[in-house]
Amino acid sequence: MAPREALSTVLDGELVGHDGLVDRRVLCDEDLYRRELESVFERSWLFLAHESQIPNAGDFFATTMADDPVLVVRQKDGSVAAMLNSCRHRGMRVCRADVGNAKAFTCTFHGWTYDASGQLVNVPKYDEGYHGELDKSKWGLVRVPRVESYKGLIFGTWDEDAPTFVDYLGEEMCWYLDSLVDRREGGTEVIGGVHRWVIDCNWKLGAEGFIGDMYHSEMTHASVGLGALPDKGWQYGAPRGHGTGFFIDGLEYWNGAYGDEVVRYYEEIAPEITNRLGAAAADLVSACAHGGVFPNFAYLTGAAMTIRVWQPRGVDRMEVFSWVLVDRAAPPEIKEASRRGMTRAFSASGTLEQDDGENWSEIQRVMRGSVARKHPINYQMGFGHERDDVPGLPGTVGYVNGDLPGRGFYRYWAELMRQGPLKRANGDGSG
Amino acid sequence: MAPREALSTVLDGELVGHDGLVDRRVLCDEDLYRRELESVFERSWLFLAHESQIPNAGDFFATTMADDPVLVVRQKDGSVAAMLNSCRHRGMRVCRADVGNAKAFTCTFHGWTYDASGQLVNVPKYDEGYHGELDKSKWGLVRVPRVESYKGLIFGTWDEDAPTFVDYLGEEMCWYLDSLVDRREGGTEVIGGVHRWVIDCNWKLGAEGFIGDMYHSEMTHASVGLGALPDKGWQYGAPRGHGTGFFIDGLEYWNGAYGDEVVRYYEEIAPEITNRLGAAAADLVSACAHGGVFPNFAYLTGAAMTIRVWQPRGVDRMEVFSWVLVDRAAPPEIKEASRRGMTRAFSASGTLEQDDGENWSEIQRVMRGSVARKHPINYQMGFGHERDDVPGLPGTVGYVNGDLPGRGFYRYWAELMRQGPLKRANGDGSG
Amino acid sequence: MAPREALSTVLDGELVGHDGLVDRRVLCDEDLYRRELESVFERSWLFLAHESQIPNAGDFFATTMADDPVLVVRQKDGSVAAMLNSCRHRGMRVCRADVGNAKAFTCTFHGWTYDASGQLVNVPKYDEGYHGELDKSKWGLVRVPRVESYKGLIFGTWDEDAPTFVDYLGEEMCWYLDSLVDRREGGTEVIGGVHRWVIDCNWKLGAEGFIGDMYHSEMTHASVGLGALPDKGWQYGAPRGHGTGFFIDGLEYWNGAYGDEVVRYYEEIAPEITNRLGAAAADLVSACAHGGVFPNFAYLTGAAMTIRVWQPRGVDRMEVFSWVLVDRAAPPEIKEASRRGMTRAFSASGTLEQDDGENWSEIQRVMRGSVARKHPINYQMGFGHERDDVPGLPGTVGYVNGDLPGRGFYRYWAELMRQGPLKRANGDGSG
Amino acid sequence: MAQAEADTAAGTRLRPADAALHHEVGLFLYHEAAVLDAHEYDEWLALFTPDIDYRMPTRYNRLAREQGQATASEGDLAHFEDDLAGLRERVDRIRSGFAWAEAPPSRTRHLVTNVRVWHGTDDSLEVESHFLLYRTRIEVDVEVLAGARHDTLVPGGPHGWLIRRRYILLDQTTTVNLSVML
Amino acid sequence: MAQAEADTAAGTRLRPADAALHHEVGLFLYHEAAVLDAHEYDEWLALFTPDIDYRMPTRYNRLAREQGQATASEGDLAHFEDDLAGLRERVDRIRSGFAWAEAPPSRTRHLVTNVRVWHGTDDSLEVESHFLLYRTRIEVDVEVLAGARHDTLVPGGPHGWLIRRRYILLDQTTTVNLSVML
Amino acid sequence: MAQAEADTAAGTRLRPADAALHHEVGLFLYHEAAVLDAHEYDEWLALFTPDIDYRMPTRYNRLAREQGQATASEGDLAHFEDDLAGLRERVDRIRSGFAWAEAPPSRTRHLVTNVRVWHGTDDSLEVESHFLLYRTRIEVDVEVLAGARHDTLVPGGPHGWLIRRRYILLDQTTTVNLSVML
Ligand code: FES
Ligand code: FES
Ligand code: FES
Ligand SMILES: [Fe+3]
Ligand SMILES: [Fe+3]
Ligand SMILES: [Fe+3]
Repeated sequence: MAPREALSTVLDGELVGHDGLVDRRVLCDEDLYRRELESVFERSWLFLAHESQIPNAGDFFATTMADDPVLVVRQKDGSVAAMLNSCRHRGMRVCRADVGNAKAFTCTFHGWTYDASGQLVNVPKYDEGYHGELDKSKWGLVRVPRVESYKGLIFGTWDEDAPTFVDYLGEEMCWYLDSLVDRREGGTEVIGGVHRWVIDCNWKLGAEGFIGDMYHSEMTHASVGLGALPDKGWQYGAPRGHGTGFFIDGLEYWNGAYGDEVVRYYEEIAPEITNRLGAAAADLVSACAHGGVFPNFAYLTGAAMTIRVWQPRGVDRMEVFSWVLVDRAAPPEIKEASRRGMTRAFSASGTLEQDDGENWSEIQRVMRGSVARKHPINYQMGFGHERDDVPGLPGTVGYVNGDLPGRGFYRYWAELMRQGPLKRANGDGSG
Repeated sequence: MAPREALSTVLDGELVGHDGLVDRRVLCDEDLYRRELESVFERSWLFLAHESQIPNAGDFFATTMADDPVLVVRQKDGSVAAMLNSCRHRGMRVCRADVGNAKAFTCTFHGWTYDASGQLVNVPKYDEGYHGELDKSKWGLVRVPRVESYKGLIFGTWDEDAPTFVDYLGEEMCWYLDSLVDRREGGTEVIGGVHRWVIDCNWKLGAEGFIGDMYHSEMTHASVGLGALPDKGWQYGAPRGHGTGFFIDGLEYWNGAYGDEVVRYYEEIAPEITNRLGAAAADLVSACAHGGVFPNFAYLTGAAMTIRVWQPRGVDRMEVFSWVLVDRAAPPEIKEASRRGMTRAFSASGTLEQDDGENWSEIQRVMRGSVARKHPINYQMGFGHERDDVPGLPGTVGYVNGDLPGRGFYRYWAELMRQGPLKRANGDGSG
Repeated sequence: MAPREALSTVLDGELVGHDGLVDRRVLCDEDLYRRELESVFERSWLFLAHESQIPNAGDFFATTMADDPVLVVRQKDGSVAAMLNSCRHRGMRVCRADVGNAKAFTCTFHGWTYDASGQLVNVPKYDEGYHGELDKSKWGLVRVPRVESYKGLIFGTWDEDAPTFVDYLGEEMCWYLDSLVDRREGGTEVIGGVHRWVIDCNWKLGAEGFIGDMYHSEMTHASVGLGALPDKGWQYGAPRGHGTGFFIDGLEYWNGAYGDEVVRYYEEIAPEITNRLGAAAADLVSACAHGGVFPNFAYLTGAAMTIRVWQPRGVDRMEVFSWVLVDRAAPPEIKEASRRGMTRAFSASGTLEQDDGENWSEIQRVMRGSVARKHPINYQMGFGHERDDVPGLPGTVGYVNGDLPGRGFYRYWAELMRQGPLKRANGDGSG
Repeated sequence: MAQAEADTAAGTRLRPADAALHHEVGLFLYHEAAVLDAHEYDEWLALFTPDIDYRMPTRYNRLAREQGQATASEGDLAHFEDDLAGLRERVDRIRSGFAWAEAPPSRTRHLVTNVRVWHGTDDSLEVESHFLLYRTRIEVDVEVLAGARHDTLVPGGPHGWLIRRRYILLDQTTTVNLSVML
Repeated sequence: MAQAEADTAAGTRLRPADAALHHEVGLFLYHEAAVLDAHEYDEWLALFTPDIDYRMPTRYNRLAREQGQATASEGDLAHFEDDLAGLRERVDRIRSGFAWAEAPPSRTRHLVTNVRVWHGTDDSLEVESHFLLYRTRIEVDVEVLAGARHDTLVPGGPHGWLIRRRYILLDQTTTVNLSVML
Repeated sequence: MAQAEADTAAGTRLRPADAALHHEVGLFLYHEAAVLDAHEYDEWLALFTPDIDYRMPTRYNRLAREQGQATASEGDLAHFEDDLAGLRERVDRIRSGFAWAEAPPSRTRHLVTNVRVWHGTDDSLEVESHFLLYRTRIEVDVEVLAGARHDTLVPGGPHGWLIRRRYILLDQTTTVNLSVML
């Protein structure tokens, strides 16, 4: 990017072209990054936590929405509240633990205390210092105005006028996502703990990868001896940038990855899936499906499941939060097999994960100069070959090895970037 | 901040409101930081060193004015000169020692040599290379144009048209500052050495904290068992952003902190203080007083004393230079008690210091994203309850737990930011 | 620099004055750095490798042009091709080795494969995924459009309309450079391996230093006991910013540095040099000559020779790639003496090298604040004393201790900066 | 005290080994570090018993009163939790030539310090040590990981001992790509 | 030679301890590191004599000819200068639950190397060692401090020795928050 | 296996030294580190034989199949390749007062770990160790270098042994200013 090239000039150009080309500056330009924090992340539904992480009143999980620290807290009435983890007085982080249980959060700087819902309940020297004039009801922690739970997945958004989460997903994506969270009676739960690690790359490399890139599997993961992957499968891209892709008819592929028992488990639950979601969903689950909800939630479903968030940490760094997901109704040994299998494959030490990270971080590094970043990257695979007539599959789909969801991801991203930040009253004391 | 939002737009807005709210971007915006180096630091009086650090001709102390390296050198005539520690030839740092004694400074790159006053006295190849044409009198080290010593404290400013240091302080603040530097005959001296450490936070968190924040003491320093602090006290804020705050009637509080001997010492010198500065000053000194001179000089007075500078090192980092100050006339055992006590409490390993740093650095870290930084911080404590009728105390004061000096600090800061950089001839060879 | 001061305002000003003063912002301003990547580096001939590094077909050397990764590959027909080391699909670095031999480069992300000339030769799922519609001939690696070899030195440029390398050098500079690469029949070769290290300074400090700064030698390198250097010598500056400087009559000086044998070697080859390049060249080579080709190639010639590149790695960091060069016709013991001598003196552990780095990195560090960078640096040495009548020496020259080449370097740099980036079709798929 | 700390401190109630055994165990651990740093993975695998239990739990920042849960328990997520087949799979992977995260390989240096040895309940030894893993790769990147290891050794193998259990207490909560062994 | 360097090198004129004693002292220092890293502060305090002199002076960049003053002398500012009451105060503070700089606590790892032991003038031992203190906390922050320690040990305590004097020569001039013990 | 790795692993075919010798050699290396960190260069030079061969080759990222060439061979460029005169020249330079890169001096700390000793073919010893070199200077800059050293010791000198050959395998390919000794 030419230095100080006005942002508007850049945005008027074709950052994301109709020809399937994407300007590499979307991955490495600092100004675009600052703008996407506001235009993309503040307007979107962001994953916060899984319900099973915080079962009891006072249970909290500290996460971030993009790079803003947020506390997700189970309330006494069983609901979930999310709030900015920053004291309204001088801005101190009110809770520095990753996870725990607390009745209240007392700021360590001057001692303002907030209850589990974020209400300001105690202010030292309230009478002598503030002369009783501070309106405590206006100085509670900044609440995330909209929080919704979708079958165990808790999402929140800063945009008070956002559509409901289900509308945001769209009916089609709901169906695809259900193959992750609603395939069995009782839904899902996460194994205890979170895998967290950093990768020196832009968050979109992870996000778009899980939304739309099955194509990399054979080459990137050649080391684990997957051999030739199934050659049948589909991918779907939603209007709001979500997407998924999956093989069909790839069950035997799991023997190698997780052993016989998960294959047997799948065979046992296939009728239940068919019953709940239709035969197409059972097909989809039978082999590995990748997917993601725009902008930065991702998942894998199939014999074993994981959910994760790509947390932006600057234009060239992300932090991954990753969980292992299991059917609540699965027998203990299947949960255990999932736990060990996903840890081996998809954690920081994961035998598949490592090589994704290597590719993403080197893509990032290559753009330090001025020439490479001028050459757009290619999302043309399968362009013009979309179909909407595949039996059982909602929406417009394409061949599993394709860029259909990737194009959709970047198109929607570009649309939000052009719309710009939320209009919002700024600087008032009302939270 | 929206990317590339023009600085002028930001400055026209209410970074520092009349309602006691302060925009958090003043702490984390890179452009505001670059501007404050020029608009705030280049226009203000900055602390350089204590006279007792450099008693003999040729003694030097290497410090920074904001983030520019400066040498403070005792001259043969006993005066103090300060100069940019950067060779006029190609810019090399001419002295890389922290402290020492030197007759001259020879640049290690090409050997230009400057005397202790900064005059260029030797240029290798002057005849063959420069043909004797370089006007050495114009290429001395860049002198800090104004240097003044106030009762042992040496300050300098880049602004040739600045008011005198005493006028800059104002009559009222002089009186408060005298409780640090003029409480006994003979004035003060520093213990040998400097504590230096870095904290990953904006310098204003330290500066405003020492100028106006007594309020944090009970909570932040709860670990050292201070118990309930005195409930009487005042704070003062000067028009140019200086400020101080202090308990009165808190003498017994010192027993815990420094032991009986410093309490006895204080009782012994109280009459002298009263005699020199008035009974109010003796009261002030009897318990801990915090204070600071705008922008980045700070001190504590009371039974034990420290002076320090918050050196900016980027928008999100500062380096603290901290000294232990003692009355020159104090007996050796009191000086020793001060040295050990202040080291234990207020150095990098200090039992009080550590927790200040934790709060400040977490405030900084919380602002990495885009949401938290949009919510202003609160300086409303005691707003509208200022008084100017407290016997013995000059100026407008408020209750010790309050934000009066903090509001003044930010108001004056904002005024300088609006005024912008010094107009100055640039690029001439005249230094 | 005032924050957000428009780049155009800066460029209209006198960054590089006609009075021999240079604005220090050219060394530390981030925006100027981003602009110089495009305006200076993309328009100039940049050193890639020495022919002797890649003798056989498939031999490759991975380097950078400025901060863009480039592969330099020996082709089957003996020619040399250079190409951006970044996959055209999603941008992955296609080769992560520093050096080696390869028939093809297979991208580790999705498996696109390029042959040694950069042609895209294999695309997985070409039929199923791309429906055979991707035009492979348009998606080869981005080739450096112009690559030329000058007596063993391989240079490349991104500017298709650039003059030939010889025209870029100019006739005069060719003659000076020949004292490095053409002093003996058979030309030169490099010793195996590359010294690579980083210095935290702007690349121009290295570049201008080797192009024009003999003046620093006595002071900077005082530790190695060079004693007084010869006092006769010249320096030359080319219109396009290249330059060189050298002593004459300094042969005995080599005894100390490399021992008798290199002196004897020089005496033996002096007639050959005279014969090939003239007596003046033999004089030049007899003592140490420094030199550089704009922007970032540098060399030393004389008894021992080195070539190097100052690779920019951000505004305040460079990575040095350095080779030891020898006459191909030199006897083995002279090659060995060169290898050991240059390693001792001019590698990361080099007894001369280290002190250059100390000066350059401290010059950089001093500019962190706002004041030092406002004071221009001085290139006035020998201003107005240029001559063009020195027998045997082409072009306008000056006394060896002077700033003639430095002024030329910065003048040409400023001219390119004003011209701005190459106009170039951007974002097309044609590479 | 947290489970993990209890675990690593367990040895303190056991009978300390003598100087000779400390020396022997030190050499064994240095040998292990050397083969690992030289990428001699067959040698490395040969240092474990067939029933090796190799694990490195995740860790968390917790409230003061919840420090006992700052290290993940069994059944929660771990960074490593391998049996011998699992370790061999990692090694085979690296040697496949397709493990891109290690191609070109990291240059690692395992610094093993603070070695303490106790006799276990049988003829085994309980060994605690601190480690620092220095790792550089490709360009100028350097990562430094640190932590403690609690190994259980049993007699056997050409070097006198085999590792039956390795419990690694990494000091980080958030890590980088863990493509190397500790 | 600077006071500090003289100090740390003092032992070299003393009679070296034998291998057995080196082994014993090594274990003692490793034990200390282990309890410190496990935040077992009572155990840690029990390793010092009642008259412990625990100090870490400040250091400076000085001119070549003033290298003798590069480490602060007694009477100048120190980073630490504690007696037993002082150390106990630090420990009590950390355990108060209100020491925010250590809540949540740093995860530290003391790597103790280069241990050398000499007999003192009485039955004491003079011990030199190098250390690296690795510390991570909250997010991905890592700090690495290094330096040398000169300890004087005297017989006593359940571990055979007690520390009577600890002189720490930290390598940094400018530090970070020193909320941990070295 | 690469030349360099072969080189550093060479000792493994030799007869291991006993515990006493390991102890002795450890002390010798710690002494060396101490004098180096204290800038006592005469002491340091006295630890080498007159025919010392001191070298540290450059290293490269290579393709998987070319790992054998990842460390430079003799005749290629090295970071250090000094004889005694060369080392003395470096020392004299630093002490000249004009070695700006070391004025003011780096504060270094050599941490020597993983020491293993074998008997050589004559009365020499082959010694492998890992090192971490911590270095800070002027401001808050810290650099950490790591690697392995393969030393050949021969009997002699006041400390019992002299270094006849030092082969340093630094882990970095791209370095910083190497103005310190390893
Ligand atoms: S910042 Fe939280 S109470 Fe003041
Ligand atoms: S930079 Fe100081 S003499 Fe040249
Ligand atoms: S990025 Fe190279 S094949 Fe996809
Ligand atoms: Fe993948
Ligand atoms: Fe405080
Ligand atoms: Fe030089």
